[in-house]
Amino acid sequence: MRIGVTVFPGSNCDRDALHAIERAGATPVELWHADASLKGVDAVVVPGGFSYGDYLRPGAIARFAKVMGSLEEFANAGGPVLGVCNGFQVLTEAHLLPGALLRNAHMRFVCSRAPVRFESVETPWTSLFESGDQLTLPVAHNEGNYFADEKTIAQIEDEGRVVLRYLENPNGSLNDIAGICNEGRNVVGLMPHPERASDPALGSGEGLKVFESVLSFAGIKA
Amino acid sequence: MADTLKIRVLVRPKTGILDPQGEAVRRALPALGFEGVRTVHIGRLVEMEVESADEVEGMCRRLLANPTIEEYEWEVVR
Amino acid sequence: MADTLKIRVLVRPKTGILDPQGEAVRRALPALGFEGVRTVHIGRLVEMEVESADEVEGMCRRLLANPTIEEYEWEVVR
Amino acid sequence: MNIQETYSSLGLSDFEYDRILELMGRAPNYLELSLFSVMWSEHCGYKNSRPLLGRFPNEGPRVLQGPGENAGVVEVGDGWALAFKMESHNHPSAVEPYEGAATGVGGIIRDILAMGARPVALLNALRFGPLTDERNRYLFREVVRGIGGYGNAVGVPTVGGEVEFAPAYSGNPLVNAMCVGLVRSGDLVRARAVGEGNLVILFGARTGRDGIHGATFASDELSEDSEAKRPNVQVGDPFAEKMLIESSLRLLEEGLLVSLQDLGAAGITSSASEMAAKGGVGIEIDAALVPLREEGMEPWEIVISESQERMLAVVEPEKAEEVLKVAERYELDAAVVGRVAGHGDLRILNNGEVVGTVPALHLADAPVYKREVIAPAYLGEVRKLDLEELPQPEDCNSALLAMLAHPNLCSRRSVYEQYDHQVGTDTVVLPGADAAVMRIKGTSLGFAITTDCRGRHCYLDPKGGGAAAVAEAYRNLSCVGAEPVAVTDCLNMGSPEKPDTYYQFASCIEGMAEACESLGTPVVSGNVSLYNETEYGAIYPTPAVGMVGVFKDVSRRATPGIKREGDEVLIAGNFQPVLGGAEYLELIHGRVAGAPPVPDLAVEKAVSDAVRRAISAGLVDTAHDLSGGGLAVALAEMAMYGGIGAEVQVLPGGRQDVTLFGEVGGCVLLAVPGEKLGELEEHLEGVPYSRIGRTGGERLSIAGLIDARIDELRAAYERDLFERYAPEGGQIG
Ligand SMILES: Nc1ncnc2c1ncn2[C@@H]1O[C@H](COP(=O)(O)OP(=O)(O)O)[C@@H](O)[C@H]1O
Ligand SMILES: [Mg+2]
Repeated sequence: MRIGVTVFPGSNCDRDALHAIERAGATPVELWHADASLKGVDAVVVPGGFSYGDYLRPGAIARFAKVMGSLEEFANAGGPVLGVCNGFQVLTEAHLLPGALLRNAHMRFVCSRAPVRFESVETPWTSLFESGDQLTLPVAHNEGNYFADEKTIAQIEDEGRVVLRYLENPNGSLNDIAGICNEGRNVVGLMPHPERASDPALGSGEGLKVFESVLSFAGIKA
Repeated sequence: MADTLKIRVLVRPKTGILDPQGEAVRRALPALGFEGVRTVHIGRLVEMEVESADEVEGMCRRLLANPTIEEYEWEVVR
Repeated sequence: MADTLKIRVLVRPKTGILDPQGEAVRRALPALGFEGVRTVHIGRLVEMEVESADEVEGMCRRLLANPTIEEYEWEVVR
Repeated sequence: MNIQETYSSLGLSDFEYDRILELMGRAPNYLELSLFSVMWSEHCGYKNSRPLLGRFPNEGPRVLQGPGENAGVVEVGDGWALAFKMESHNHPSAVEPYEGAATGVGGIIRDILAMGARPVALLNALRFGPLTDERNRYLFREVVRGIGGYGNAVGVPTVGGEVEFAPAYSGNPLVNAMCVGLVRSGDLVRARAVGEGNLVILFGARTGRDGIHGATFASDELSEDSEAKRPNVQVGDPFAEKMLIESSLRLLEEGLLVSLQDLGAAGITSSASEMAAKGGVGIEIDAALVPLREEGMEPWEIVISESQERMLAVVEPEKAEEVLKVAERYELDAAVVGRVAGHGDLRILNNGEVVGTVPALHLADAPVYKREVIAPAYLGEVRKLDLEELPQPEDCNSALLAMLAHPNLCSRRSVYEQYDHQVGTDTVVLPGADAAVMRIKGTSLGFAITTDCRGRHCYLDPKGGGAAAVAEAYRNLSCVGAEPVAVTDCLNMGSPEKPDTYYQFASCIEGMAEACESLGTPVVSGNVSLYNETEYGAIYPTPAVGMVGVFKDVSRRATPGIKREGDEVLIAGNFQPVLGGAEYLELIHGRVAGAPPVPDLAVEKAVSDAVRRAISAGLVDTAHDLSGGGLAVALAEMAMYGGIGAEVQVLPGGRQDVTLFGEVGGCVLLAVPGEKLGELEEHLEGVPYSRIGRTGGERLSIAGLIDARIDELRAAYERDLFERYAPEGGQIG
């Protein structure tokens, strides 16, 4: 299986994502932002970082990149897409996911390990987890405070589209939301960084299951 | 620069949207000895020199503001 | 709200001081399909409701703008 | 302005001007004078420090590059090498803390990049005045935000550092940033221009009027009119820096560059003249070819501008096109701005017309000032300490809690949580331990990094304090299990023109050099920051030490947190604490006085080496050195980090507060399972040690004097250094 990782100017978790994908047993493929081709990948990760310096708003400029047009088509056709941190922000700016990520309520960048619970696991990126699974995932962001209007929140809650919830909210996020998916459930955005918890040498390997999930979802044994 | 227009765009958080920055400033003011400030909201100021104003509305809608959380207004200032 | 004034403060990078945000947006625009934008500068918009305008100048200087690298202007809009 | 007024306004003395006349054989024009002024500033020319720095040992079996390049380089193994350096940004941070700190981080990253290494870790050593003062709180908050704002965005993890507060730093904060880069030793790059006819390419951000005469500014005392004299403040652009990192590494990987150099203080002038001097060639720069951000800049402004996020490369003419393309791919401006010439001059042109010519060697050859080293009178006074005058605490428990809650000893979590310390997925030991530990992906290798220095100690005993800083760094690396290899430093001092400060400066260096020799850790790079003075006086002499160590097997390591119930607790080292210069003395009794312990370097080395061997052998995974706050604070930290308590009984006689809170070098606490005790004791043969207790439970109790629950300790220790005071004043970010 080939999993692509988009690289925007200012992405900085791209190499970490590529590494985690390789550890999960898939073939990592770099997708340069100015290149429209998705190179025939089977799934795409939009990694963390500060695309375009987070200038204007995180993700605001990146979403116009050439690669994003193809990514939208890929997503609309049901292809598995995962946005992590800045990737989540990019996907909301591109309207592939609802809502927006506001400045952390306490106004500080926060880098820590957040206890989280998996809620809905019927997505390609979470299929190896059980609903209710708890684990601790690294977070590192300045704008992780999930917001959507009341109607949208009610809708994603009702439709079981909250994928991940904080057990201790690090940023003021509505309903403690740490991750959501789209209606088709193939596009997932996570504020925590599973790729940073994908190697026991760093203290935790449980995040690797996110990448293994997409392999297993595609019918490939991890 | 000949024939450019100066455009000013004001982008602000929509009413009802959490504005952590504005909140932080409002809370800080009394400690600095500034009383009597009821509300503070913080947004973005974008100033551009453009060749024509035709595309400004589109830029605001698609790029400079995020309609989910922000509203904007713009004007030609020169 | 009775007898409050609405104040608008515009804060922008001083001329000559690097404005990385404005510069990055300007560079990115053509690739996003927006042509003909010569310069972009990004600053801050602060809107407040205050009981009196007496202290606005002080607030700008001490908190709302960083006089080392930013300049500001303010007005009563209502 | 007459000529004398002109050169004085540029910071040159009569003596220096005469020397320029002599070297040039004619009167320089304004542009040429500007070149001398920036290159002969203390910051670039090391006028007051060069003779002293010669005292440092620079060689060792693992050293691939010592001082003289953009960064020092040491070998790790398997063809991997580490480039590292530390640098100050004190003056800019005093004026504009967010941008000052941010551009400090940016500058040190480019030094590492110029060696051809990928920057993989950042640290910072910070000093501020007490947080009771509003300006200090503002400086502290904004400096931390600036470091995070820049480091987080460029994607280099900030994995360690230190923060201390003391009145001596009020109004003159210290902001020292250190960067470590990883490189294949065969791929090292050096900043030497060669090949007549090769082209000089400038790439990165455009050039503006930023920081013109910044180097001269940094070489002056801070005073009331610093505000007015201030050059245009430099604003950092981490996004451009990230592109600079990726494009430079790509250019090197594709073999497109002959040499590479960052632009720091004094901009193009310093980079080009250094490259020329090192290569024994000349460089011609045409100012009109430099991509500009502002209109109407004069050639002299262009060549000394300190605009950030730029690099200079020497390129063979046929590869120039390709280089420009790579820069464009990364959204950077790039232009051919000059060429390497056969003459040995730095020649500045404007549209092809020569506007200034100075031999590069002359610019690199700033005059050297040797001064007499005279012991200051204050030392006799401050070192007096009569213990009889100090009442013992009525309640040692509350004294401990008060110390744990003090900004100098409390948790740094509220600082390092603002730094992304995990990006890159190589940080094996996160902030909070004795040293940061990083792995090298795809190997079993790793490395550890620490920064250390106690200003108060150096103030009370400059030579001993200098040695103690090196010894502490050596101990910290050993406590995580790394083999200490080499040192970078940042010597923060007051005005060298004042005899007291010059003595401190020279003595700190002497102490550091002796320690580096005894411990076998040469100095491979560093930086000097002088004139750290305000109208209230000079800072404490603060020679920050950055030390790097290596692991053959990074999985064999230790951290301070207690891991298990029932471990034996041991203390290794000569445990003879004293109150002279101790945190306790200042925090509880408000005194900065006495004679701090003088490091016994032989014992230091024996203890640290034994501890490291025990860790490498897989016997010990819990180790912590005794440092600020003494035994009680060290044990409390071990209990809090691990969430497991301890009971410690055995204590030597003497005053209780001295035993609990006194400080001493060369001591390490270890916790080890009973079944491994015998083997550990074999490793400790030849070094003093004793068994002092056992881990377990939810309390820390020490000989009936201290008895506190871990959550009580945490309630004091885990305070937010910003929450109580912020936000207020300044930028709202
Ligand atoms: N205190 C010091 N100890 C050891 N080396 C030093 C010290 N100060 C400066 N150096 C060395 O002198 C050279 C010039 O330093 P600096 O001007 O800071 O370099 P750069 O211009 O690359 O930033 C570097 O090689 C640096 O490592
Ligand atoms: Mg350099």
